Amino acid sequence: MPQPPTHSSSLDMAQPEPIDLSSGKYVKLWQGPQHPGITGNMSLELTLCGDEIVECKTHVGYLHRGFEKFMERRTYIQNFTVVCRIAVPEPTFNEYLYSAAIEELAGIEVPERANWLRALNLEMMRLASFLMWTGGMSGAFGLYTVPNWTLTYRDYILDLFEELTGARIYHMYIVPGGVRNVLPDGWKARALEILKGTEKMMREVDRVMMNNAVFKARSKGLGLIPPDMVDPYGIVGPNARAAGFKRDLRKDEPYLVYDQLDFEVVTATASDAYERAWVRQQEIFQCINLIRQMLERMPDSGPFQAQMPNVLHWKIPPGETYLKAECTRGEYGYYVVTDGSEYVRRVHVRGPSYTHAIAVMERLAVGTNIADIAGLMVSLHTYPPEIER
Amino acid sequence: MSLKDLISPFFVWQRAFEKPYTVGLKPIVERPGAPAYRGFHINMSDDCVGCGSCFTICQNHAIDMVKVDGLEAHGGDSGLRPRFDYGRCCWCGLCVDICTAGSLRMTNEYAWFTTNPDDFRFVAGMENKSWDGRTGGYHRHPDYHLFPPKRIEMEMLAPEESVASFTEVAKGYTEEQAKLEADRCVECGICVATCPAHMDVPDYIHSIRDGDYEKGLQLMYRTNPFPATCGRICTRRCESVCPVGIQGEPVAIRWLKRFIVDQVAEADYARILPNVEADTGKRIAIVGAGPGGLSAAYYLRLKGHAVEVFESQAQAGGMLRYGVPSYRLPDPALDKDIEHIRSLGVEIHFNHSIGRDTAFSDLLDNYDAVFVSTGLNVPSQMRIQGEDHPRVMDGLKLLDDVANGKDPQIGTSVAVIGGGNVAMDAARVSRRLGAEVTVLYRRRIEDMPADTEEIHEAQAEGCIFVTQAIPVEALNAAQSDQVTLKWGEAEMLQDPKGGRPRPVLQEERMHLDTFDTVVSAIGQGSNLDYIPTEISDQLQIKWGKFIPGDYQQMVLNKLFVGGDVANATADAISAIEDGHHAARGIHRFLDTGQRG
Amino acid sequence: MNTVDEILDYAIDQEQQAADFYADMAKRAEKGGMKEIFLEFSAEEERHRDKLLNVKQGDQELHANQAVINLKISDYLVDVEPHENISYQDALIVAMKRERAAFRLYSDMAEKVTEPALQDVFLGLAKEEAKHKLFFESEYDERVLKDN
Amino acid sequence: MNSMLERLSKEFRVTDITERHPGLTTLTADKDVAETLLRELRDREGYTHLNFMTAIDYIERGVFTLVYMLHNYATKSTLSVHVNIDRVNAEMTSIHTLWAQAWTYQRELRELWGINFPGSPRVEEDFCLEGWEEIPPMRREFDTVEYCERTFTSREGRGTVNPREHMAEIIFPNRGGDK
Repeated sequence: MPQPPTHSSSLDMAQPEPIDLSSGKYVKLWQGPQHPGITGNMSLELTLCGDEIVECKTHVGYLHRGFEKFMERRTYIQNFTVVCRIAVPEPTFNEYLYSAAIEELAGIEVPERANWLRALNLEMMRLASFLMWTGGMSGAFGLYTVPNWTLTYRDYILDLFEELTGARIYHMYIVPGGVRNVLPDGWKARALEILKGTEKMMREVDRVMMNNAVFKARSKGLGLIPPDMVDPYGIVGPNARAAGFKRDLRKDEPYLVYDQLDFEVVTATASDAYERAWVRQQEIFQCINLIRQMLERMPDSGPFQAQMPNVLHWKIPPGETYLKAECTRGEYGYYVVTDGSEYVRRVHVRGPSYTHAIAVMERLAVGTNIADIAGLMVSLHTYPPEIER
Repeated sequence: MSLKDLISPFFVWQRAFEKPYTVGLKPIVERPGAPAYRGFHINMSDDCVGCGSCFTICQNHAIDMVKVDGLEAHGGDSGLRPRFDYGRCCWCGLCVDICTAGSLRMTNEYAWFTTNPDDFRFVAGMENKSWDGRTGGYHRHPDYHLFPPKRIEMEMLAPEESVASFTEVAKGYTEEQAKLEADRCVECGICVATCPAHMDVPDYIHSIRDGDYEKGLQLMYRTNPFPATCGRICTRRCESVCPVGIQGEPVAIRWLKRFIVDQVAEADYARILPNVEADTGKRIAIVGAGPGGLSAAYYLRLKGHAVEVFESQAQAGGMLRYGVPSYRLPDPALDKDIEHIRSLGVEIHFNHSIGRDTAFSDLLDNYDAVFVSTGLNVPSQMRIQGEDHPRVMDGLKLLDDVANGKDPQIGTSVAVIGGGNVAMDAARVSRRLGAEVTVLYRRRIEDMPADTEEIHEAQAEGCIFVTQAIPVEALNAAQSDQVTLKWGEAEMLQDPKGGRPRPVLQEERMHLDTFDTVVSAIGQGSNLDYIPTEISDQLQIKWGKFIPGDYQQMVLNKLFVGGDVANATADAISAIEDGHHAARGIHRFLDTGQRG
Repeated sequence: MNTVDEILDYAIDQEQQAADFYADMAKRAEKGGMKEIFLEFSAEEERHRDKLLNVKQGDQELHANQAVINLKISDYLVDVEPHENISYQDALIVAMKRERAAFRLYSDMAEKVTEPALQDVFLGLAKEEAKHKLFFESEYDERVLKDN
Repeated sequence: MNSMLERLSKEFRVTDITERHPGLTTLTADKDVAETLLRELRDREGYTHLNFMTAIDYIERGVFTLVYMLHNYATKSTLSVHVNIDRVNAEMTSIHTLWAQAWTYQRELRELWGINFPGSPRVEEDFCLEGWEEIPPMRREFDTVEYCERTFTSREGRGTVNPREHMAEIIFPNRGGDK
């Protein structure tokens, strides 16, 4: 654990020398809004001097659908179908946090079995999301074999989701009050089988990507995040853990059933793109392990939904809460304010990408080679829709 | 850079010898969705009741409720069906979860190709689709609910307690219970069409959720001036069609109605409820102060007409007073309703019998309109040998005696013949008078016309039910103060023409049982003898009942009829509606001279 | 009654008499609505008469072996005398009893005759009356025994 | 925790201190002391992590409530600092010097709520809207349905029938309560 950061140095906004485009020294280049190096739609307005980036400005809004606004017009139950769309590759965290916040404000106690099923879903989601990221990360460095492997296994996990929840991407499974369904017959066995395959595949990824001379050469030292940058920039999750911060909400402020599970927080020290990738690789194995633990220990019977009021005219007393969970990118949070009516007064969704993809990215990009900008971006693991909600 | 890191990536080549994931699967086979996949919608149109809950819950207005060829609105079914717009649907399945009838589900079909985008707007279950008949797909898990399927239990006196007195059995909801129960309503309004009085059920239930009981009372009085009464003894047809009851228990509409009335003091009625309009100078005579007559009186009086009610008995209420025992409908509740009607200036002439004290034709001559609601007060006779035995009495007389505080002297063993509400009342009253009670009924329990709740309570209170038992003769018993009933067992025979099965006596299986009293409660008929033949000859009367035209009007313009004597359902709420509708007709007739 | 035609003539006459009886009751009935009921009964009997006329002309056949349900309701009811102020319950009892009597008559006759052709006619007539009795008994079952 | 809250209420006149759940406390601070309070919380009390900042529009009270969510990793406690500011000419001191990510939030608040943060870098730039000419859309008076109906055409052939009204029309046209 590094010393508490000092705030002086890191707070300076990136202040590049004044850029005179007419000098002919610079080139403006737009990366995105459609670009495989950006997981989602977002653009980077880059100013280059030669191969080197001297200024990076981010532009978001391509995915702005005004979720927070129109959640104020929909009933509590209707909103649960909306929130999953705020982070496409990881909808489950939205479902869980929204439901948990509503439950806290409405005073609903969720049955134990639902908590296990929720945690199981969250870990499966983490696994699927990390697999997709692994593909993206290796692809950004020109390794196109790994994405084929990881996306295949991600699809197997989506098969499991499809069986359990009825959908592959927008599961809409975790609902205020509990979950919508229980594990189908034979599901556990199939899940274990797929986990086994995923684990084997990930060991191969370890050899092909993490121990690849090209990958190492290009990612080591790239996008260095000094520890004293972490708090001022609100950096969380693997990005912070790779900088030596042993912070994981599952461990620090356990929710659902995480206090009953056995795992260690993964940390690294070099805090570059390679270490961030390494932390995520370790967390994939950790995730598989957690799912196995849960499959073994979760109850097979009992209620999975709390006694619910009639959701068609569900009123929740005035209150506010902020709940958070550790998603693949770190602290994901839902701030919910109710005013006693049938509609939520305010929802604010705190996604880690909000700072990772804008303030952090704009700073780290400066001085980076144009060829590595995609790798840098992916190494921060960002999802644009959670920025603009 | 280590050598290992250079070689390691070549590990990829190992995969070249593995079985590929995707290629090689030829011909390409369609992969079906998972068994619980949320694919295209399917609606079992015969089960759907068109309640529109799917429409209400849809977060993206992807559903319209639309009229469909060949489906008509009728009791318990709006005749509307959901039409899906797949341009807006997000396949969340909330419509499936909320579906009250359980008719809506999703199939695991997920591929649909068409050249016309308008095809993607379709009425599920009413148009042929390639996924019709698919069994897989998303459906609501039976343990997963978006509204509480079970109703809030009404607290009742324990049978051993209830049988010992005439105290009201149902204790009424507490505010907390009422709010929880009111919460279960999905506000579809299907019940409104079935309620004979078309009460604004969803609206007054809504007022309970808002805690605005005065508004609730106002809403109820729009269609029913007997809410305290109906909140206790209504036949509640509404509950039989409540969509919430299809997969769970219907909303306890009756108890909620009672709850609202119980929250408002009678003294506040005048402030809350509408007042009488300006005097019109018209006079209206009403025959019979039962629910029908008084309902007409209330709505006519509100319009400013002078109303006089003629009642042959000493108190108002008709069957509610003399036919319904006080453990179901205590007098104070009935009085609360009646007193408000009287407080508006409705005049009631008690112990005044039309035909005896005033000629029927005088009413027609002296009033601007006459409303007749004289009910069914003549007990049907069994017409078996020995029916005139002194220990055989009819159920109405028993209830009447008890209501008037007379001891009917039934002894300690009583047989009640019949399966209607009067029979159940007679049986339960007899239990309260200390008798062992046997109920004999020609058919089966499920054929009994009595309210199921009453049947269950009678059973709980210790009444013994002997079904498929047909009485054939009443004989003198060994003791002069007893009677021996000869009855035979019956077999149920399916009527080839349909209808309920009919019992057929089995002569070889006859029984003789001796009782202190046999109470016959097999039904009631009307007595229209007060109408002189020259008038009745002009009227449409069948099976002892009036056949009214629109607005309850008879061929004689001035004469309007309603209640048990003019409808087939013969319950309080229908009488109330007849009275209300006749009042509407009379007002219209007096106002414009128009016939219905 | 020795020929089929003679028997049918008798039966047709009986139905006509019944129709006349109800028509007469309709004229005399004092209770509101009873007129229409007796007129309906009368019309019902006229339908029976017309059916027998058709049988006689060979347009329709009687079926001696058809199964007719016997609800046995009228068997255990007391006799009722028709009168001006008769109630609809009693009117139905009168009708049921009349049909029952006719059924018994034809059944007895069927037992007495030996000629199979005649026996068939009587049995067929008995079945017809049984059907009429069922009609009235069903009415009684539905309207009078509503709560029972 | 309690001693800290006591001190804050004394020194910074913070009010409405409410524990929402173990680990989450909300409090309200005056606009003029807010920046100092936040700095104090960060530097002296260990609330080094700004989870997010956002606003709630209390149009009925004429204020925006700015919400600063701060977290202390050591004590695992979260403070939600509320600051009410006037809805008219809404303006607030920028905290981009306290947290390097704050300028993004302030840019968003400026665009979607119309709250200005003078001195905040690039606060005038578009955030997620481009060419937006309506009032800031997160304000309560911005009616999304009205905007959609005005801006877009809906698909033809849609239209729903209310079951209750439909049944009333077909089954009991002249009955029920007076209309």
